[in-house]
Amino acid sequence: MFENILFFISSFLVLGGATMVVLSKNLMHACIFLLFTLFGVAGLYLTLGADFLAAAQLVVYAGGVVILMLFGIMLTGGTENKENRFGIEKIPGMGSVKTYIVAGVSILFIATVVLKIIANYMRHYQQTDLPEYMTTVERIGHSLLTDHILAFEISSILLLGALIGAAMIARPRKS
Amino acid sequence: MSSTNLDVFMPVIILIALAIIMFVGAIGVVGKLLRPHKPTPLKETPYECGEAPVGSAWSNFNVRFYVVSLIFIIFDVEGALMFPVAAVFKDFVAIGAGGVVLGSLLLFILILASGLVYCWKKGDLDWVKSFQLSEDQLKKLNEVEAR
Amino acid sequence: MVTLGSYLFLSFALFVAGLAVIIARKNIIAMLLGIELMLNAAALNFVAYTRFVNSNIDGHIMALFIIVIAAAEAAVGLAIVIRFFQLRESIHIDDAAQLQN
Amino acid sequence: MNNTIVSYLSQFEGHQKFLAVASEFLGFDVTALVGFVIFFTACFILVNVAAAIGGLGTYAERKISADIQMRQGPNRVGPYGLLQFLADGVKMILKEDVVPAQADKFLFNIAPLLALSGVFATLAVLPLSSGFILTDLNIGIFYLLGVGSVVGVAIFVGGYASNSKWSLLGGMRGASQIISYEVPVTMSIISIVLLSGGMSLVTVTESQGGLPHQWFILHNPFTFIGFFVMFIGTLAEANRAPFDLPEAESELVSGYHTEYTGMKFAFFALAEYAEVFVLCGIVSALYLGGYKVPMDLGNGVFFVENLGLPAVIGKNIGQLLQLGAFFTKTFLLYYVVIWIRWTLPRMRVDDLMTLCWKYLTPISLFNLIGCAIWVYFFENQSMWSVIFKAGAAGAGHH
Amino acid sequence: MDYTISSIAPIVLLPFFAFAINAFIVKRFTKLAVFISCAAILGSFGFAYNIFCDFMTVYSADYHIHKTFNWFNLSHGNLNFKVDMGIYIDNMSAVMLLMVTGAASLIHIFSTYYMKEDVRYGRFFVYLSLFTSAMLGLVLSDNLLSVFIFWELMGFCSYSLIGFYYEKEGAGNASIKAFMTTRVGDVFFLFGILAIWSIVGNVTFVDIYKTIAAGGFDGAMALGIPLATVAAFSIFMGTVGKSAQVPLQVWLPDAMWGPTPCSALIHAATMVAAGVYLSLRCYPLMEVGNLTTAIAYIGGITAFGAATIALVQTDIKAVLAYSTISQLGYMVLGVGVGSYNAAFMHLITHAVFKACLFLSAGSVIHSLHDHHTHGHVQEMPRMGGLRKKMPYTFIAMLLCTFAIAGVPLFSGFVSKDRILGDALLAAGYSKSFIIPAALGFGGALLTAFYMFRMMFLTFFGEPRDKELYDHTKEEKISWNRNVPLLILAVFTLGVFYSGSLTGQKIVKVFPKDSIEWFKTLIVEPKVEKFQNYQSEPFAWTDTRNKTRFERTKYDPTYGLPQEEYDHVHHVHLIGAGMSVLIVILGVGMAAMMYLLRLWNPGWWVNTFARFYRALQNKYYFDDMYVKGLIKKGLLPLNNLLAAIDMGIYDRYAIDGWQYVVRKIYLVSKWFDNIMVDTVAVDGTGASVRLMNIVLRTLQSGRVQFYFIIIIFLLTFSSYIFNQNF
Repeated sequence: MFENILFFISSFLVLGGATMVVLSKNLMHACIFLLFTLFGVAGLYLTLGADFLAAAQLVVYAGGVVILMLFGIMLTGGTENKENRFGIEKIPGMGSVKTYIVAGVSILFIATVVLKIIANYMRHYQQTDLPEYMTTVERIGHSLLTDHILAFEISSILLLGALIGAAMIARPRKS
Repeated sequence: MSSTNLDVFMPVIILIALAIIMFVGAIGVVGKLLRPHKPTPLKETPYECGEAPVGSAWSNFNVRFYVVSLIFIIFDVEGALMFPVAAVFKDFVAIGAGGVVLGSLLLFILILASGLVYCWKKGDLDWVKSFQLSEDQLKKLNEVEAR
Repeated sequence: MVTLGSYLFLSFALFVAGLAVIIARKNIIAMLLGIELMLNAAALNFVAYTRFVNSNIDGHIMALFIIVIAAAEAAVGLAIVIRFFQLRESIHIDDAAQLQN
Repeated sequence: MNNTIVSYLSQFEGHQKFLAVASEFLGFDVTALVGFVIFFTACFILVNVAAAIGGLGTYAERKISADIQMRQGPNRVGPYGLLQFLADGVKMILKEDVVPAQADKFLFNIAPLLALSGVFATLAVLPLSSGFILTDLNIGIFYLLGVGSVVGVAIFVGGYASNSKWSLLGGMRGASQIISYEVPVTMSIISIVLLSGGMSLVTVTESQGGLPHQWFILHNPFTFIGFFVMFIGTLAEANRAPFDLPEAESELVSGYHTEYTGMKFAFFALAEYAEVFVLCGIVSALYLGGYKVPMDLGNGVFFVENLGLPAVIGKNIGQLLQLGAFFTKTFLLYYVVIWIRWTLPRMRVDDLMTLCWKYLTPISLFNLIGCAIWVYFFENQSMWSVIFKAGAAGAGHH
Repeated sequence: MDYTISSIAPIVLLPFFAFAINAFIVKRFTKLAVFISCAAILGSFGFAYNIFCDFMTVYSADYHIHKTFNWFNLSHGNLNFKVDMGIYIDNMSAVMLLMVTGAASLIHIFSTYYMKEDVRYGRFFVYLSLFTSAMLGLVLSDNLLSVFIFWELMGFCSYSLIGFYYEKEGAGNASIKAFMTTRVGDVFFLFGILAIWSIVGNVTFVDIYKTIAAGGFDGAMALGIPLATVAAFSIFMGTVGKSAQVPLQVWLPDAMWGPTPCSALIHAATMVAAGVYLSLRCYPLMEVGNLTTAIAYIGGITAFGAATIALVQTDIKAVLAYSTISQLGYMVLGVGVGSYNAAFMHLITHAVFKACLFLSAGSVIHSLHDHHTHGHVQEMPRMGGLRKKMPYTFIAMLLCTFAIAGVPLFSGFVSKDRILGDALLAAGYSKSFIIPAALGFGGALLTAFYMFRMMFLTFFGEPRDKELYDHTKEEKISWNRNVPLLILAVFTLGVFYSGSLTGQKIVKVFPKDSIEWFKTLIVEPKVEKFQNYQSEPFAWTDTRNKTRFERTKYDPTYGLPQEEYDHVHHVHLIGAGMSVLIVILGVGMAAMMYLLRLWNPGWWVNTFARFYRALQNKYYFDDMYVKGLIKKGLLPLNNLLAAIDMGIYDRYAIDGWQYVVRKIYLVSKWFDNIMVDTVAVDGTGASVRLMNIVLRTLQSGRVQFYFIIIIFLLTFSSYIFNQNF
């Protein structure tokens, strides 16, 4: 019962949030709606029994990525004059009717194919008895230290690379 | 490994719902009935210590905020990866595989700490970059002061 | 009844929303938001399959690494955007079409 | 099995009987319904308690500051001015809700809500006692970090939406400060998780003892340093002095909530005070033994077996003792927080960042490595037992 | 001898670790880095030799080592979707390993001489180590996915090494050209992997063979084309890109901008051979896909066309580059006509003599130092008479020239003439193979001619640039200059590979059976053999029972009935006779023109001026790609496409249409002109041009446009490959 309620709340958040991310005219609003969507996805993780992932989603996205995005918007978005020295509008449009039409056509194209594949898959899919919800922290920990230890270590190198690279790119320069 | 019923997450939802109810109730329902509503243009200008505000506040910001949040997010992700490992560390020590786990954990931390060291060396962690004055500049400064 | 299909549909909806954002928007940061949506869709798929199809933990690990990569991607992507903005005072995607100058 | 307040209550016979009777009467299984009702009631009580604590926090703040500055403080409303916060609340709700004309209305309205729900959601895992914990999630601390970080977004959004320079500065500062100090806090928490072998707050608390030398703060030298790192970090995360830069009234008027009036302002304030309470509780649970009562009185076995009290009463007495222990420690920390605010001057923003990135973060990383090595070499014994054993071994040799 | 993973893995890991270490220390400790690289490859050679010895001891055509582990598994129900990774060594890979490590070792040693004075001496070895480990990884791979990974890694190394002298503009351009051209093939390759994955559910070679044997490819269609053909074609396009076949051959001559040792290793001996190696591994797939005729045509055209271009080149490395393309064409022709063993043998023999030729050319170039421009001289017209100055290089180069030209008793004769014999045989069975066979023989004539032209121009006659000649030092034998050359030159003798002259029994120089190890051990993969095949888990210990592999006996008739065999032998004998005649003819013509100076080459140039110009401009391929397409042709076309782009994307449909119609008129006019002009020399231009048009269109620089295309293609391919739901 609670699972279903949680699922519906979460999917409402996901669908509504994602729709608003697509449609909202204000980038700041889009970012906040993205936050809601991410909360929704965290809720969906909970319904799937992935408690650790749900929390990780909150920690990394709500705490990190969204704030990063907000900072990025603040660093680039707000300015008084609408044109820069190249004569281009500084605050880019959030899309026009034309681009939305292109997007819609692409989506229709993909939807016809992918939904067909999903439907086909679901037709052949037999739901078996689902296992009990198990806590995942210990299993993830064990898995990270045994099967996926290489990925664990490499991810640290990835993060190091991202840190150094991004810091180098974004570092304020004098000129 | 214990099995969980999802019901344990119910309080979270209830608490958030309560927060929303409280917010809406206090601002949208009760407050609306009780509080006055007499907007004037002056009241609705942003407060700037009595001066009339010039322009919008939404202007470009210093990139230092971004660099800080960038370093943060990397460490945040590191934390997210290290939590489950830390949680099972004791089990591994108990079965005698602690050495390997300790090694990999230390490697993980050290690799990321080297990123911190890099940023430190390059001055990304300095909020205000200190500029060393050259000797000529110091001389000029002293001359100016002497005058 | 919540089945695998519902999750697949939700994840597809997320993916499509991200796709729409990327195609329709001309703002690079907005496009980054779209990429986050798409990455989330992929992670959701992994976790859903873990729950419904085979219950080993690998899907969760995969989703965890997707989160890691999303964070790294956001960091580097935004750094590039900010640098680009410093150079060209614009974050319009079509301004980024030139390789030089 | 995860502890929740429902599972705690369901161990009593009365609960089972009530379930049986009610099910028979209503004709369907009421277990889920009763669980929901219990949860809802408990949440409602806890929220009100938190709100009261938040309100009383403002009162305590004024009273203590007055004490420190040799003033009277509020003393008109109620005995010793105790009801001042209620009067403030009434005043707040009667104030006009002013929204700046240029503000981003949607974000302006949603920011206090985000802050409030972020803080309230953290209450779910607050380990008041071993039984009276709303829910003991496996991912307790991690969940707390995640939900708590929403407050940072809320502060940023609130500052941005006001479209006022002061607010924006405050919001930017607040967000960057909160995220910066999350790094040392996270590292300290990870070192505690290493020691306790679990992220659930009950697990963490249970792996400590009731007496100070069994607490994690005195477990080994690294955790001793870690406690201070964590405490400083929580001060900064809650925007408390000396880290109250986002709302530095002498520079930024009132920081990110300059433009907020009435109840929205009240909710921001409530969120802040409640967050201080939650964070103090978490620090006490992580380092100061949380709800643990000396001599294991807390689990009630003593009362049931030695004093012959009925199980219901004995266990609940134990719970009340635990509750007392928890609140004592938490309020002590709360007092220290207020004390610090009125003692230390505010830091400069560059000093703040230097402290975080150049002192606390390296120290906390060092602590983490130290704890890991400690766990590996001393097999998780506390330093007292290590010293005692070394002494005993030395004595044995001679 | 018994060995485990721990004696296989170091083959790849040693060079890789050398790379990983050197990448960090190369700036400070250049000499140490060079030493580490050389030591690593020598160690790798030791391990490879070990394995080779083991395979020789067992001496069984079926002997193989296959260890896999499951990388990830997405199977559900009866749907099979997984990726296994592992090591697969059979006789072919064992020989290949020995060849790669051996050639690479010698080239490493030679590089310590050649690159000594270079500014980026150390960095060269870093790239070499990475490249070698990638190549060895490719040889050891048991599945297409890891082949693809190593393939790309090699592509990257090749890119870095071609652009090694990045301060020269030509080098930078050449590296980009090589990278982009091979990318075309790689995209096809990836597509092919997807196609195979969608049918087989796995990407290991063994699973592909099993599926073929079980008839899994029958009836699988995608858009009306058999999926097997799609897959085989896509994978063969990978070969075309990597092995520089028509029409993607343009990158290889430009790759000579790199240092000569890297040309020897990468663009002659190993990496380009990897494409052919892949085709050989996927040989059953090519058969199922009915692609052999097309392959034979491509191989024949490449072999002949590249040889004609080589006739007029004056740069010594360019001659060798075109001869490489030509010889690769022979290998592909061998794949096409079903001459599996001979194609692989030619791969090996070619690697040896071509590595030696390039190193010798490097040795020549390095000692010719122009004091005016302070650069090395590569132009043959300024050489001549160098025989006396550098006798050891001359000997090595002469032996290799004998080999490549197909002089009897040398390795090139043995391998190439078996391919030609098989081509002749195939032409006898089916008329469609007549043209490839003829092209092959024609190419052989030209090969003999241009190789001896090169020899005569370089080493014989009077020195044409007296000053240069006088400045050249006398060659003294040294361990890192001549020894590698001479070792390689020794292995150009045919006796190491086969005892016969025609590849058949009767004309036997060395009648001992055991000398036919190459033909005995390396046999075409028969898919039926793999049906009940089980791979072993990826473990560090070896659990195989080696005795179950019986020693294979040399079968003089190759399992054919006597009558048929007689026919085969007859045809091969004719082929061998023709080859010998052709060699004599070619060498004779070269001698007449360049040694004895009886015929004036200028007369030929004047008589066939138009053809000569076409040759000098490499059949206008580069012009087609660069000038004709981009500058002249694509500018109006580009406007048109931009207009289409804008019309779809930004403008209203009616304006766009008007624009389109106007531009179509321009395009058709342009098309007529160009077609009339160039069709005489180039038939394949049109298809190439079409491809380039597509590529050019995509280069609008608009990220979102790229994105839409990616998404559409992804959706399209998922639609195609999901037919089996």
